Amino acid sequence: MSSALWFSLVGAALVAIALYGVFAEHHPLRRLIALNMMASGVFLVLIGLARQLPGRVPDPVPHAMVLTGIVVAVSATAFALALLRRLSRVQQEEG
Amino acid sequence: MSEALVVLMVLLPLLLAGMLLLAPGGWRQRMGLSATLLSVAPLPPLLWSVWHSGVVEVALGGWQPPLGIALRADGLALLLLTLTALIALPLGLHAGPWFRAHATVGGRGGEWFWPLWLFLWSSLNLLFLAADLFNAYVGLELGGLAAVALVALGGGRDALQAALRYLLLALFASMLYLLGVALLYGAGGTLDLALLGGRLESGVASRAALVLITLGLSLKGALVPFHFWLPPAHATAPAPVSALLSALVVKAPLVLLLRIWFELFVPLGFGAAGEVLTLLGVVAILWGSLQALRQQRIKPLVAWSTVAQLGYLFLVFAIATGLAWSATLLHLTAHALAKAALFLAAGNIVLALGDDRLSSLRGASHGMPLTFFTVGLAGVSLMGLPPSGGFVAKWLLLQAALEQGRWLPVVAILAGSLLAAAYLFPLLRHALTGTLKPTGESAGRSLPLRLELPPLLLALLALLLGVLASWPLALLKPAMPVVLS
Amino acid sequence: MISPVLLFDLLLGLSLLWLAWRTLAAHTLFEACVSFIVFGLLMALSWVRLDAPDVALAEAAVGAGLTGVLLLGALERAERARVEAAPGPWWRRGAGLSALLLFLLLAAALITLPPRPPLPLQEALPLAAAEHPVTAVLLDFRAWDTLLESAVLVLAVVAAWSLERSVSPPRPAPVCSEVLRSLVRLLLPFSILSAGYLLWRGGHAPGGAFQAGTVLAAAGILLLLSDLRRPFDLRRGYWPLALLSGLLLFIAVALGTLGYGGTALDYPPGGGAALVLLLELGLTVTIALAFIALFSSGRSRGDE
Amino acid sequence: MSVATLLALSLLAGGLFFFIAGTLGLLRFPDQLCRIHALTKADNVGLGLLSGSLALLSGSWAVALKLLLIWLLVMAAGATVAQLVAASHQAGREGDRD
Repeated sequence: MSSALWFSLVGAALVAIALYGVFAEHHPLRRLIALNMMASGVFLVLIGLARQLPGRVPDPVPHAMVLTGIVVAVSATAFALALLRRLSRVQQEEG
Repeated sequence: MSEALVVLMVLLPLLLAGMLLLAPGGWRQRMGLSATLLSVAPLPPLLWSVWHSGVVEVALGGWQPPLGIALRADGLALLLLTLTALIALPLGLHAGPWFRAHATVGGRGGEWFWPLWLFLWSSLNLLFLAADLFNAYVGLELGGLAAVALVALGGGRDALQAALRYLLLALFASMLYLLGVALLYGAGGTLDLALLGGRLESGVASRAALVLITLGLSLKGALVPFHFWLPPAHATAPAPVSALLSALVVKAPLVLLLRIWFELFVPLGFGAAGEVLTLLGVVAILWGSLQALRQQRIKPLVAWSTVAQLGYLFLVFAIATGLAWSATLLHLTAHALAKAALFLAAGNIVLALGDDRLSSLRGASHGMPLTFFTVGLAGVSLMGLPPSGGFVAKWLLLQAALEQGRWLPVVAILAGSLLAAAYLFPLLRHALTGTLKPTGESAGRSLPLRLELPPLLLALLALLLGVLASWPLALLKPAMPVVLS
Repeated sequence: MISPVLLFDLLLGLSLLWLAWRTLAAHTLFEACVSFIVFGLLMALSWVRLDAPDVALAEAAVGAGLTGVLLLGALERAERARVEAAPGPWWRRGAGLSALLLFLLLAAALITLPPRPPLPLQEALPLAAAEHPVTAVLLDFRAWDTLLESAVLVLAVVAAWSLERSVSPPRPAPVCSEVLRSLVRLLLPFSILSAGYLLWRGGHAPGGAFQAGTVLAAAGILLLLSDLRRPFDLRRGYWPLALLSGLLLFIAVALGTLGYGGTALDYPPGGGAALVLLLELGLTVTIALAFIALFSSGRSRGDE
Repeated sequence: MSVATLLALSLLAGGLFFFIAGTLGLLRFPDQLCRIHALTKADNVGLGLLSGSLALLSGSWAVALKLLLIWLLVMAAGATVAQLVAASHQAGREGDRD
């Protein structure tokens, strides 16, 4: 087994574990962490695919996709945290 | 020239959103409508060009796929761009006064509504034009974030809770979609939809991609049983936002799914999996309608009606004919117009009465006859009565189902219409009978014309669509996927 | 005989899975956050093993660093949030079963994946506006994606701002130790230097706007945390213009190229490298300011 | 095998020893202050030895200089973090007493 395939499979397993987390957790922060983990799994699958070409240079397109994906994921995470903070505050005010 | 127009359809709203952000809060509200008008400007010439000389394709950066990203303005894309613009204009008229009316309560929503809506608009246009699967992913995320932020403008605990749930769901769905796209890239070596169609072979990877992409996009499209997030989000958002969400935001992932399904998966011979989607569509029509019947409040009723009406859009996956495809997109258009009208009208009623219980509607039609006339007109299209757009769409869909001998969809279409009549009737019955009993302090407030006219305009457009159905159908015909034509 | 390198990869993969499980099974939210940060560091190591140094740099800075700071920053509030009831045992079993099915499906798909036709990179790269392949994809072949990505960043900030009802200025950081301050004073010039280096390097080697932007953002966040810089409001003055600079520059270049040659983002011959550097500069500023804004939003005086 | 390689390998072994010892200390020591003690040893000495070894193996002055810089920066950061953790530990204990 090549290490590219191995990391792709680890990525698949991470997606599955994170999927369980998204469903089985109930705190929004934990769900958010699970979603970030799922993103990491998807990225691992992508980068694993980049290495599965003949030749020594990895395919740069999945790398670019993952870089875009990381920035999108952290933006969404930050907004979700802001939303969670706001919700918690409104809950506190309304008692 | 027409290539520039395609790019402008995405860039112009984005640029204007940036401009509005640089302006101080008060100016944003004043310039919002002008920004809306400007964003529509490239559409008429583009429509002209596609109508007369066919599909416009743009290879961005001068790099052809598989290396570069393409935008493709075909008839389908143009229909949806036009629909978005037709909803955006009355909405632009309505949103200003609506947010100003709410500013007295303490919300500062209006300042943020315009930039967020322009971001959303740009992402919708991008999704309709995208020919590249990863580009569509970025579009989905852009639109998802904007939609969630718009829901959160509602400000209350329920709105924030619904927004958070909606965001987590949207992120989850995008991840499933992206995973499917990763597998397709691994199998075909390109992200371009058209190129992928020629390269993909039937195998485990393409099957897994089918499952992941379909799951992800039907979660975003709120197909039963993935609809749970929709009613709270659409019911708690500010009225203009609810109208946008129900009319357009849930439709964009569906259009993407339709494209991917009929351009990639059906040619590979996976069409049989569509039976499941159609079955869920039937369940959605019945379940959504029954839930709408049970609602005691106005906006949740309208939101559940969206769940039901979205079900019709999934019937095409099993009735895979050209007629069903056209009818589905016509239904999408008719529903978008009628539902936008209904949500704006519902928002007006809640604003005027200060209460959103159906029982408080008693006699309310005397105070705002125009708004209730709108509710009636939108209802005609949602129920599928002639001569509305909803009628033509359902009629064609029925015809397609009968031609294929599909009895379950036939029953669902007919039952759906009857149920729609049943759940929309209370809205009018309460309003038209009895006299108004003032309940809240703002009860009986009369509405300015700028709030009452835009929904009426939208409802009239939904009605007019029935008479002018041959235009959208002619636009759609050349854009039909090869397997269907 | 397994080669030592493959053995290392096997161990690394297994530790990733173990940490993922630890993160989900953690008893407290704090534990979950810390496990997730460690997970991010191991992810960065995996990217290095997969010959993806660009991603490794971004992951170490954004994935582990910034996400960690954001998570820990929201912890106090998150712990106090009222949440829905925990799902029942049948729901958990269903979730476990779907996770297993998903893994089997993905594993089967990945193992049976046929070889794909390669991209025509050999012919295209010499014509691209950047030497380094990843930068060429990000800012030339697929620059349109990057334009929209800068829109996502700006949108996230706008969305976070739209949540705040009061416009009170950001809360000053709690009084912090003199030791931290001197470290920040020491690190600051290094941060700016390495951000500049990463940006300059991006044209021909791993690095670029993403990595440079996050390093700058980290420096800014440290500055705010250590109370060296008076908290400032990014919504006022020229800050919004700076925040939007990456997006606006990108749109300007797209419209400019549209007017010049008729195709958006098709750089004129000879001008590609300069335009790419300009875009990267704008992106760096936008990324840095967006992350600082996202970090400090919701921390205004009225909010905590 | 040259002298330089031998020296590099022994430095590497020394660095690994400090890291393993530090990790063991982190896991086995009874309280927070002792754990900080164990960790900083791994950071400072262990990383120093590793950097020295890698510098020797690379055979380039530029790389050696970069490794030295990394070591110095990590030491500064490690010392600060150790101080911060200890301070918050102290504050927590004083809070308990009140």
